[in-house]
Amino acid sequence: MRSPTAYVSVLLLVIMLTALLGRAVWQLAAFDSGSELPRLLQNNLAASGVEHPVTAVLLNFRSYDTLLEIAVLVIAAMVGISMARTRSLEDPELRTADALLRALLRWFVPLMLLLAAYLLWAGADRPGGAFQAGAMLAATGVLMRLTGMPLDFLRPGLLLRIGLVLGFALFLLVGLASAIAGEAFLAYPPGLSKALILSIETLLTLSIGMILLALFVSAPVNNASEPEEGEQ
Amino acid sequence: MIEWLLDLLLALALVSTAAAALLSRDLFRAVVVFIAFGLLMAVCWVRLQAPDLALAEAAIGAGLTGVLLLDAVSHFRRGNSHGLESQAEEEN
Amino acid sequence: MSTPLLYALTGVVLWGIGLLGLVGLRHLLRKLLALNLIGSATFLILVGLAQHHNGPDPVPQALVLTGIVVSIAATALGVVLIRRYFHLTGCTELGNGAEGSKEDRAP
Amino acid sequence: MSNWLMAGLLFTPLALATTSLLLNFRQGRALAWLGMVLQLLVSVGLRGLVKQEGGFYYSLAGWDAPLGIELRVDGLAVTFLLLTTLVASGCGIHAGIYLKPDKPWQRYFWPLYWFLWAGLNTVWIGGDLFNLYVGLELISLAAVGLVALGGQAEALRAALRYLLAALLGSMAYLLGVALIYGQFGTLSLAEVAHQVRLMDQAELMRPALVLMLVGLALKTALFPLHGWLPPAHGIAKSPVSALLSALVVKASFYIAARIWLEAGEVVATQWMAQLIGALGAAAVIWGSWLAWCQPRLKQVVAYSSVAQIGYLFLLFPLTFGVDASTSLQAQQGITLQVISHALAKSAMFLAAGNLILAVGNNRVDALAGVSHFLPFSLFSFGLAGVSLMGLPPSGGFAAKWMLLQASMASGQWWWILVLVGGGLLSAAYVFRIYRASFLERDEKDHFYHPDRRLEVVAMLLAVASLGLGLAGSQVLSVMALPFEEVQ
Repeated sequence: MRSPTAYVSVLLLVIMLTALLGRAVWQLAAFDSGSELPRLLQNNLAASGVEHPVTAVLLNFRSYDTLLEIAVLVIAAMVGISMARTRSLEDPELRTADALLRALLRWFVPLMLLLAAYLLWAGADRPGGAFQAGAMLAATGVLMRLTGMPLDFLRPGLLLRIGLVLGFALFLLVGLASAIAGEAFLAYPPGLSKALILSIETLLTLSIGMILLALFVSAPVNNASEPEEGEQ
Repeated sequence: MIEWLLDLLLALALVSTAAAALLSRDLFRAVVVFIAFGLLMAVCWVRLQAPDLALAEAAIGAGLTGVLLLDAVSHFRRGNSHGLESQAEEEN
Repeated sequence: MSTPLLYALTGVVLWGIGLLGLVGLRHLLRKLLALNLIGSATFLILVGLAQHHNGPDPVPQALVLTGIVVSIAATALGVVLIRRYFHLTGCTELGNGAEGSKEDRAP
Repeated sequence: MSNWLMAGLLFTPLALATTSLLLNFRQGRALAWLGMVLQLLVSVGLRGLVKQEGGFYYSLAGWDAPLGIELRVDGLAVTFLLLTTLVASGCGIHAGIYLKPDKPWQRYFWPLYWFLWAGLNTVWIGGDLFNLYVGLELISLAAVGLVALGGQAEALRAALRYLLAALLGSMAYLLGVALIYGQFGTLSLAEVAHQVRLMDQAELMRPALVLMLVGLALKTALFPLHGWLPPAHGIAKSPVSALLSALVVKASFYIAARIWLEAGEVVATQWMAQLIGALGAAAVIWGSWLAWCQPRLKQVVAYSSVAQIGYLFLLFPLTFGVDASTSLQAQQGITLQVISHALAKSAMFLAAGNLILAVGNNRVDALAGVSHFLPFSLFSFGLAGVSLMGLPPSGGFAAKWMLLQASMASGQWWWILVLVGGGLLSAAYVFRIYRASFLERDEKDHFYHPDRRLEVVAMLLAVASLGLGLAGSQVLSVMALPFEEVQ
């Protein structure tokens, strides 16, 4: 429907823009910024409560970003379950009859849960953390769902909604508590950083796993106009 | 030198999978290629000494995004094959 | 040319590809794919350019981790909307003709 | 004191979002009233604080920039916080009555509303480029969710267009941030502004500036990137449309303006400034013309937003390469324009919603006869229209008057044509609605009469936009509150 000339002109335009962008990156690469941020980060790492710098940035130095990012996730999950329609949780086409797969899964699921727990725990001093662990948790859930295991806790209802915001709520309360104690918003009291970061991460892992899984499970499967609600 | 060549190869692979993911006629294949792209990105992050990102990219970028998209694609197919009218019946 | 810079420049090329896809493709799921490519491209440039100067830098890495989570949220939201839209209308494209892709393209 | 106020400002909306997710629509509404009062107290308190002690940087989590995230609380930010409290409360009160609580998905309205509010607060006081990106995404996703809520096909289509445009805009912005981080090694806007003035190769920042401006212009729906706005704002529920038009598009504009005022003078060129101004001018003309052509009432109002957003972009040429007093005048004019448009447009959308509720139809020609039976809502619509046209004594007039003076002082007379022409065109589309509603049909009152409170909210906002012209100097005095540079 669109004419070939339009295609060609768009193509040329994008190539030109890409070239300009490439030139900009090239020029910036030749220019030394002399940033002192990495050094600053190293100097303050000890005070952050965790040894892994990425976790320190995410949950201490720039924790407000992370807080808002969880909010973004919660929004997506909310819109997702607001569109969820009744029978999505008992989709018969999803149930596998393969006995071998089911048997395999019996071993696989605990293993994956263990891996998620490891990732969470590792986050304090080496790569890993709440997001990776949460994603692992969600992946486990996806596998369970694909083999037709019941996931009743994902039924839209109060319980699901509490699960979605659990991590976020704890994060927020810690932020408020530190502000009331006279520190800045979201500042951890000295000495408690590590404990607080770990407990926030644990609940975040659960919530993130649940959010991602809810988004997968609640994807609309039919055109029913009234969504189901667990309780009214 | 050999490392640099590997990087170059990886960069080329990224670009070509990206192009293939968009150009592929079949949506299902496009998504599969996209998942491959996500995995290559994870390797990229390893090369950039960002293991956290590698983990996250493999789990979230490739894994979960891929599952979501694959699920959607298979759904479109089912919707197309046995039609929307059958679903209208289910409503009653 | 350093390794990070190579990846940053790869990111530039990926941006171009993603932008072309977003403008040129009609299927909504493909548009979403293209947006994800653009996201990955941006992250590559962010980390690559910073690490070209500083060596391994945890700050942009943390930013990208945030960015990845934001983009899965946006993608998942998009998929839910597309699926619901498909069920109601049977369409997987926006609007009719050029109307649908106006927002992506500067005339 | 500042600690308590900041905690209240950041905590309240997020906490309310979380809590209202666990409640149903009615309970959420009761909670929302509490939240509005809290936000009002906090923002008035912050104004008092800034007035007393001057603006300040607030380091979140106790880490100073560049390691941590800093927030910048100054007169302009406080102005926008107050505006948000006013307009969002109005829309929230209206929504509480307007939306039907029996639909199960309505329970998600309040959480989305509060997340949106949290994002807006973040943007007004944001001082960190990446944090602004996250704030923008929070706003966009909440807004998309609000548009899609209820899940009708048309709404979904509009929401999807909105989502794609918003994501592309954010990515362009983030790419700009990536380049800036590569160049300066910091994300603090103040630090970037400081460094770029000392640097001899300032033009290296130009690509980043262009990318950020383009991305933000897409999110603000500047012509010709406005295609996503009219469907989204036209199809959403009226209080949601009001919120989106009045506040959401302003958030991305606000960031663009802040970056421009900090770095534009050194980095940009006259050519760029004039181009952005010209696009704004085209938006004014084209948007007004399309508004005049629309068959549906809410589409008229939505296209009018496209036009009114155009005026905002006159900021760019009017602050580039001019002397300080002219630049300040332009900034004040634009601030007044933002405020008056926010008030007028929210009033207009809410009034339009009431009218649609009354006639049961979104078409302009269905309004015939409504003037007899719903004069109150129609009057609010008209008052808001007066402000959009820029007639005295409205806020729109005060804003345009200042922009007019700034154009003259900087010798850029061509913008005067836009200011006058845009006013005439907006008069045309407002009168078109009026003419349609004064047409006689039959003398029977076959209209549904909406709740009186719905009409009162719209009227209050309309009166506020009208009265802004009289109180312009007081409003601008908040913006001019002193800022104590800590660094």
